[in-house]
Amino acid sequence: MGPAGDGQRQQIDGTVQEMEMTTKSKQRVWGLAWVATAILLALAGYAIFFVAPRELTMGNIQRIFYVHVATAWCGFIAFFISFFGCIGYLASRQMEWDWLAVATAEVGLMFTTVVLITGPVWAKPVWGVWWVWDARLTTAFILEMLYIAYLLLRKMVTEPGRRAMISAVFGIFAFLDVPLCYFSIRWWRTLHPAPVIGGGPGSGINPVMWHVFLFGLAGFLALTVILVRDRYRMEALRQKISELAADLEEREESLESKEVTR
Amino acid sequence: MSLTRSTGAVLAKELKIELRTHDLTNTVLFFVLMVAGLFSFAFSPTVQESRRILPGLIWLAFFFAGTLMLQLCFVREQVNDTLAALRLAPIDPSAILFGKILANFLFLVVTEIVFVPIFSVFYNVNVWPVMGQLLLVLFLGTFGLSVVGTVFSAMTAQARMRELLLPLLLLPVLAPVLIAGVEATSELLGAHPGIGREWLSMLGGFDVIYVTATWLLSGFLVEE
Amino acid sequence: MRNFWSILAAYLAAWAIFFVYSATVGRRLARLEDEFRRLRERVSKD
Amino acid sequence: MNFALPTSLGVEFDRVEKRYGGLRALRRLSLSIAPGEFVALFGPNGSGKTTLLRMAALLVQPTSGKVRHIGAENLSPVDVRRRIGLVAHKALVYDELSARENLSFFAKLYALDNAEERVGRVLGAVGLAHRAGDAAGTFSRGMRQRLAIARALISEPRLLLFDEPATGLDRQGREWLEQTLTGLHEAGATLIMSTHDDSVASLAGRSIWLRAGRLERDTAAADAPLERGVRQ
Repeated sequence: MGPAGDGQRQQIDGTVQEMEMTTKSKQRVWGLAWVATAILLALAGYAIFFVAPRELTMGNIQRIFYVHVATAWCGFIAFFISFFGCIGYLASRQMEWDWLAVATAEVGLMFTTVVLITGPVWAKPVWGVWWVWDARLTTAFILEMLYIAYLLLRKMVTEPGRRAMISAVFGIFAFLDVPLCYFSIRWWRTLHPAPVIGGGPGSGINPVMWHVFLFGLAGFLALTVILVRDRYRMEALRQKISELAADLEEREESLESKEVTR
Repeated sequence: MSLTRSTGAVLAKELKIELRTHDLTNTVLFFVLMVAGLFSFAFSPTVQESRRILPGLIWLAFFFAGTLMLQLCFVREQVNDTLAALRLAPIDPSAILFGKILANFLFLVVTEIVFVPIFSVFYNVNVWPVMGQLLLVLFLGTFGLSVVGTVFSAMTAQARMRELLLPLLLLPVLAPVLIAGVEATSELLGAHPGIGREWLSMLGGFDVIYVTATWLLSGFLVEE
Repeated sequence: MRNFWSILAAYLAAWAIFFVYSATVGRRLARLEDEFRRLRERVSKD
Repeated sequence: MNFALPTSLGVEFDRVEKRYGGLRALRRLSLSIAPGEFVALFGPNGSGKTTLLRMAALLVQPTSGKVRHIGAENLSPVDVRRRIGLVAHKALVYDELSARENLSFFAKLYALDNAEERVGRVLGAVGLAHRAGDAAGTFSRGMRQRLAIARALISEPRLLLFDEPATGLDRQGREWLEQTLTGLHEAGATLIMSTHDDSVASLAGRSIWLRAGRLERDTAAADAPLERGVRQ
């Protein structure tokens, strides 16, 4: 291999060493973050059952609210970030934005699934039915469909640059749909309880409930952050692996051609 | 060259090809006719039931017919790589999309004008008194379908399993159009025909939002 | 406790989803790290 | 035919890289082609010739690096496009439309004045005047290639990119192609052409070999036939 090849190789070795040094300490930090989040979530579970008071009209079933609402918020925040990831990719064409968009979309989808499962379990004893096509439920359902479609689309396009671009466009189209969906269904029919937090006069909850809710929310937000980080790292590794594989292949090719010329 | 003129050129080209082959319109006409018949066999609804289910049936029939048709829209350009020829031309890339959107819209509109009376006959629902308003609602919804459908057709043209992918992407995004369209149609075919302002504005709003998004993102959509 | 089983089911489902998803992400990540390390060794060995 | 107005367009690739996933079609390739040059591109399949040509035509964006058009410093991107013509692998014409309709449609997209007359002239120049009204789908391989070249020439481009222009042409067609290429070159247009056809390639003033997305060799025309004999 010529001098250009050696230079390239040094560059690779340099980045490899650099990465090795940072990954060790970084891994430790993120390991700790995992443990802390797990403890936080366990404590939140305890607080929900044993600290929060019983709701007067709904009874214990109201305890689902803490998970249901907090995960809905996390899911929505994740999708919102994914929307910005899509815009960021189209504006800059930096793969990092695409990684952020897919990481948040997948984590958001996971949270929305939890919302869609806890919702009906709450609805059954309170409304008497598992499911109604109400504004929030339907919007959540369509959100789930939109982001499943987003992930399916990503599976069907193999070339990373093209995949990033197509899925960014779809991500933007999908997110624009959410307010339209919400309002169309709200005019159509609504049954879901009005927001307790930040609603009109007469709304508001017991301060203990509020604190338990915030505590739980903190746990879920922490979970969102570390899951997104891990999922993002997966995408980053995938690119590094394909680059390394391409380098290796190239090196083998040039070795072969050297032997041929000899 | 101005956006309107280049859009017009692309539209004229689409129409000329369609008039020569009739591929898209024939497929859609046949599909909608089959749905109209089969649905009647499957449920044999009474007149009252018809009045209730007809709005949903009309919209679903045109939605699926549109999805079927839109799949061909960009695949056609791949046969001789003509999309590259369009992209080489010194025109705004949104002209390529807008030309195709308008063409698809026209094909679907023609189908609707033909089929609304046929549905009316098959299901014994008198649509004549509200025909104008009904077509207005249908056109607004169809335009939204054409915009999003054409864009997604451009996106998926090079994907694996694009035939399965397009409906999966399209139908959830079109949910607001379906709800607003069906509701507005139900009101028109109901006992006291009237037209809900909010449904029209929902359909119009959908069209405006997605036309704007298409215009902004068109450069990326036709990229290789 | 009224509705005890509903609440329990909801919570178990939620925590199960969190756990399973985290585990799959962790496993996929570990596999990618492994592959990356293997390739890196091959690159520095050559 | 009097194609190509005085100012011609060159193209410069500056450390251009194009990746398709793990595959690297072009690897930090730098190359400059001056206005008015006639360049032949050689290289085995998959060496990056098509990507290079499509990049020069602004169809493909580089993953990194820059593509600049020499002589286009004061032009808007749309005006740069207006001055580029491409003859690609596929014909870039609509099978359902006739030869004349195809050319008229593209003339309209390029906003050319007296389009009808121009279409007639180009059809005559490529030897398709007698089949002008027939659908392009009914054409033989060689006639399609003639139509593809007509499509590229309709806007009188200053930078012409040919991807294997001789494919599908019979001997007579090749002679015609050689005459056309020489005419365009003499009229001052820049020509870049990938080819496997020796006699067509021998017209070029400069030969460039690509291998695995890299520049392997770049020589003046005099050495070309000898080099080709060794390499291919």
